[in-house]
Amino acid sequence: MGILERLNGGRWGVHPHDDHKRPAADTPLRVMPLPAKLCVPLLQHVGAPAKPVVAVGDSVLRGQLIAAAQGAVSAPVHAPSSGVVTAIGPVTAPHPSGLPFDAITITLDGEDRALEAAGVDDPLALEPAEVTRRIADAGIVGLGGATFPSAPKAQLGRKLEVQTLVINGGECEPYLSSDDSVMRHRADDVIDGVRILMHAVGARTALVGIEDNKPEAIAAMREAARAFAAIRICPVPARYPMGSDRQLVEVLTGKQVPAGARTASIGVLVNNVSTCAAIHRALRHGEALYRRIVTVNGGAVAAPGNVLAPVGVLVEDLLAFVGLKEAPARLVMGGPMMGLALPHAQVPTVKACGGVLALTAAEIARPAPSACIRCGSCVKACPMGLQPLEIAARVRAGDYDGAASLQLDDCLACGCCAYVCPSNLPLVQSFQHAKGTLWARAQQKKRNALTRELADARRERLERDARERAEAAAKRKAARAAQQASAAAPGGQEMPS
Amino acid sequence: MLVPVVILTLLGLMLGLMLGYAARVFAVEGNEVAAEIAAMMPGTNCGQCGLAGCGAAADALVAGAAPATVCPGGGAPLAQAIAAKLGLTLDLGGLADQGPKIAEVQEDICIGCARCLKGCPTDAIVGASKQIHGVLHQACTGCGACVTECPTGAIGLRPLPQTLQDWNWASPSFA
Amino acid sequence: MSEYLILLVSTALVNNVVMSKFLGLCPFMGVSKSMDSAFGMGLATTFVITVAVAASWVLDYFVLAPLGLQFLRILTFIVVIAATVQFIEAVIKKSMPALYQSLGIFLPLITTNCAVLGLALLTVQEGGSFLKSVVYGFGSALGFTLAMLMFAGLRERLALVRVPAALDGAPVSFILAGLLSLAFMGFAGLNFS
Amino acid sequence: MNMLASSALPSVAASPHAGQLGSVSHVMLKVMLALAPATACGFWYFGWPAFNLWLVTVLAALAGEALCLRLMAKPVVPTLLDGSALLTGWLLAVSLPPWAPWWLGVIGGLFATVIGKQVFGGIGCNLFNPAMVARVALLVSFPVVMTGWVAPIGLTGAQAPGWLESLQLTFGGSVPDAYTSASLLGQAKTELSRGVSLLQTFANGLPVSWSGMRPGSLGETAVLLIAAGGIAMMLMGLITWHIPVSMLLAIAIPAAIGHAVNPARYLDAGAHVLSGGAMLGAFFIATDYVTSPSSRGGQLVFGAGCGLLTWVIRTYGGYPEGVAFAVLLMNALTPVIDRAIKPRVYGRNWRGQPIAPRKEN
Repeated sequence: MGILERLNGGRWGVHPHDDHKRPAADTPLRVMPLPAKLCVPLLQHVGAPAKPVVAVGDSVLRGQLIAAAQGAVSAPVHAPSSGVVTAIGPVTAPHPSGLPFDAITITLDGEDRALEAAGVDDPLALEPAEVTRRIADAGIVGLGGATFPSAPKAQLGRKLEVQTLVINGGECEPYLSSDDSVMRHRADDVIDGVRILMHAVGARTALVGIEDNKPEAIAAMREAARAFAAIRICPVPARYPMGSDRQLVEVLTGKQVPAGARTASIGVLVNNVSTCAAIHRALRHGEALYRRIVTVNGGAVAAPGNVLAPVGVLVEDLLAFVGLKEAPARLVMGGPMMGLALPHAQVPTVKACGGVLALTAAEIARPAPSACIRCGSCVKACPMGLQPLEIAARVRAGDYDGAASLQLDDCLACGCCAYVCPSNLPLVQSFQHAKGTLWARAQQKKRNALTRELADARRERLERDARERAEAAAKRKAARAAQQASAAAPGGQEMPS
Repeated sequence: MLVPVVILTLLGLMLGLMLGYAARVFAVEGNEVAAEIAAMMPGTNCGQCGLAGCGAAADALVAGAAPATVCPGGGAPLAQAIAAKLGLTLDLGGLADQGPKIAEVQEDICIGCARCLKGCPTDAIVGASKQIHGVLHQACTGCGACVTECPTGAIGLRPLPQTLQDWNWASPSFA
Repeated sequence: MSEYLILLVSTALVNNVVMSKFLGLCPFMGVSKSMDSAFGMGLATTFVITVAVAASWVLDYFVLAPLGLQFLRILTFIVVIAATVQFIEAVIKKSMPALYQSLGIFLPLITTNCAVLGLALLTVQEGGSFLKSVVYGFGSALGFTLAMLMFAGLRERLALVRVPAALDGAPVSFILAGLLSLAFMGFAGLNFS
Repeated sequence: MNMLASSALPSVAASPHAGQLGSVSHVMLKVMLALAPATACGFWYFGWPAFNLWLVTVLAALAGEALCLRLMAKPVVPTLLDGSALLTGWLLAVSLPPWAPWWLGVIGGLFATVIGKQVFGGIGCNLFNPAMVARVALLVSFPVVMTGWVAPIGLTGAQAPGWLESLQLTFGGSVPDAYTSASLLGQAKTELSRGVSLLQTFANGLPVSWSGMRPGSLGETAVLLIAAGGIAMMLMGLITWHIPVSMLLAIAIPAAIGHAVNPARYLDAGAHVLSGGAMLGAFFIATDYVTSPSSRGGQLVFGAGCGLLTWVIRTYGGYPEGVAFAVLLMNALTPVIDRAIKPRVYGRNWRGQPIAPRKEN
């Protein structure tokens, strides 16, 4: 950072002084041996959970569809290896709450028998719709963490005539190097995936943004992209959260994404490098997304590095493979800035899990929070230009609407504010709490609207029923009276009661 | 003595006329606040508050005869919205420990008498005579009307199960 | 022209009606919990003061003074003020219901806001021209609005911090008002000659 | 796998799981480091009495803080160690006349931390700059003592009082007339009010210099060291240029215009910027985090307001110096500024609405 910039308070984001990416990033890629069982979650994406198409007791093969997509935004799930389905039901989710979610548990037979899979020799000759269909069938979702299913995203891009693809090789989180590893070892796959995606979307150019702290990846990708003029490799400054789509888009294209809108609204579609590699495998080799490269890192790990692991492997098994040198004080899925703390190690990984961290007490140590001194460090650090200190003050006072009026919705939960805070305030937790509370309120409002509708409908129905009954009764009475009258007229006698 | 009296009388007359005219031009009808609050309420007229329906509760709120937490069905969010609207101080103590609840039918006791169906203000219970009844989670307000209707005690209220979607971080303890 | 400008600045800042004359403390303490309602109150009071000062001047100059009825000032002025406030209330209730809600009882109480009557009496006593009196009243009212806005902003921020329980509420507000007054003492003796 | 027993994971906390491990006391310590050279220079100019006063004031500020914390049953030592009360006392001390009697420092120090800060809830909760609250309260209550300046005669000069003598000066009687002298701003104000034009008063040139060797408080004399400390704070990333620059410009520009129009009535820009608390105020007082706006735009407005009010009070007001008043007045306006000027949020315009999508062609 130059002196002038420093006097001006610096730019957004933080520069973690030690990104802890090496030596893990430099170790050779390892393939994890098959564990005894896998728990493949049904909801690994944004949207509706997949619906199981196998039953307990069924034998499955590697690559076999075990749960189908449901609805427009969803993704199917495939078996990562061969074995027998032993349970379909709740397992602990990789989430701090420790709450369960549904998963298909497969006890592996160790033979790893694969389903016959057929790729296409020239995916670029296929109709874009066919490419998208194959991406959907392979269960590919955004692997950078957003987990939006890739096929509907590509469709959206085609519909909005997106011209530019931004390929996210930012991987700005400390400790993580799985995308780095993909770019170093599978640069050709990534570039091929980018070309297939460009074909599917109809985009003319692709900008691959890679943080400049990954020179090996940049070199490998440049080499791979040499033949394709439409694909440009763009080194970007290493600054967290460069890997956030909005920030990367601004750095690469100079345009900001309007608040509350998707990048497609400004003609840009962002995809992760690992997603592109997965698209390549899906189209060329017919391979569904059931395994990925996971960074296992952290002070408690004996042999940190990148591991090719099946989706749904238990964190416990993953850590057993790399070994622990001491008891971790915290397990995190994802990076240290945005990752989720795990309640215990018996949780499965998901498609978007780029890293598992076993952190020591020293690594997570933070002094006790003290009062906010309004120093404004968080304002400088916030990549969205928010005022975390003002929002946090309102949340603390229980003024959630006041927090929302300061655009709490735009918060990425990137953690820059909490990272730089000299008072060590738990800002992210405070914002997440406020967002959750506001969401719950909105839900309650919707619910109230629904019940009000139902109650009104019921009241109307009851009134109608009563009216109809009354009318019927009146009719009967009238009929009886008429009968009476007709009976009385000739005889002049009273009806026997 | 006469002059001041005349002057004051004239002054009063003039200003009175002006105000009379203003009152006609800027007239406002009815109590809009009560109507707005009634619109915020669940509108099920479930009677849990002990008042005759949501409209009555809104009137009581505006009159200051009921606390902001009067509506159990609306829960804490509604109480907060009402308090903000009326500028009341809010004591959520009574509400906080309860949390949202929904009705649940114990299938082994249910005799399928269908009485609860009639009692439910939101038609949240499905079933027919001689059949086991079920509760629609989305529609149930947890008002408890069905509980009193049930002759066998098969219906009870239970807390809404927590899911990954509605789980929330606790408010951090700030220094 | 510059004379009026100096008068405006002097009445708004130097002889601030709240901070150095200590008039209008009732709404200053009462309606200063949020900047929105404080600003609304300030604007309403500004309108009332300006109209009341003008009307009082006219009343005094053309009716009371020629007839030697100065002893009726308080009585007649308060009637004029009350009528103006009633008028304002009707307008706000119709056009800005949210502001009407937030001002609550303090809106009709503008009638008894001593700043209004005080300014009406002061301007008449000063014996300036009509325009000067109106500028005097308007400037003071702006000063009132400024003080209200400042104080409400401070109190809004106060609501976000942890004031010791013993001082929370009115006590700390009074201390705050004292400190604000201390700051306004910087304008003491301001003289643009 | 016993290393992964669930009891081995005591904490499930929200992200981030990393941090810079900074602390409030680090921040305060850096500010004090930046302030130290100018203070030391002040001691050198004004001798032992100045040091005594500084010590008494700082101790009183600490005592006031400790007393309040004790009364509220809050932990005393950890809070005192954050350094904020020390810094408050320090800033107050360097704004007082260096040879002022001990009780001035004690009253000021106590007032600063008790009324200026702890009443509102302690660090981060105060709405006015505590040191300036105390300074203004002292100025209003004891105007004579607060404007009794002395000429800088050095720590070791022939006339300079020794350490024992200095104790007598601080804790005993009043400052002997032989030492007293007027500050530039005070002199200008007094002479102007007597009808003497500035040209006449300062016929031999203005007594301002960058060395700061002239009557004044500790913090207003060594302007170069103050400015150097301020720039050091900017380089350390503690403050940005917005408040200091806008404040100094807002003093200098009206001063320059006034001086050009009527040099007999208005001091020039250099005299304004280099004298009084302008420099200290711009770099150390107005930049107080708690009481200044958090957005850059707001900081520019805040600084400009401080500067302009300072010049207005100095030039037209009843007090010779206006920095403290100006800062307090702008402190009071800070919530209003913060509300009016917010930083532009990514993907939104200044008014907070989403920007229009701009497609690539």
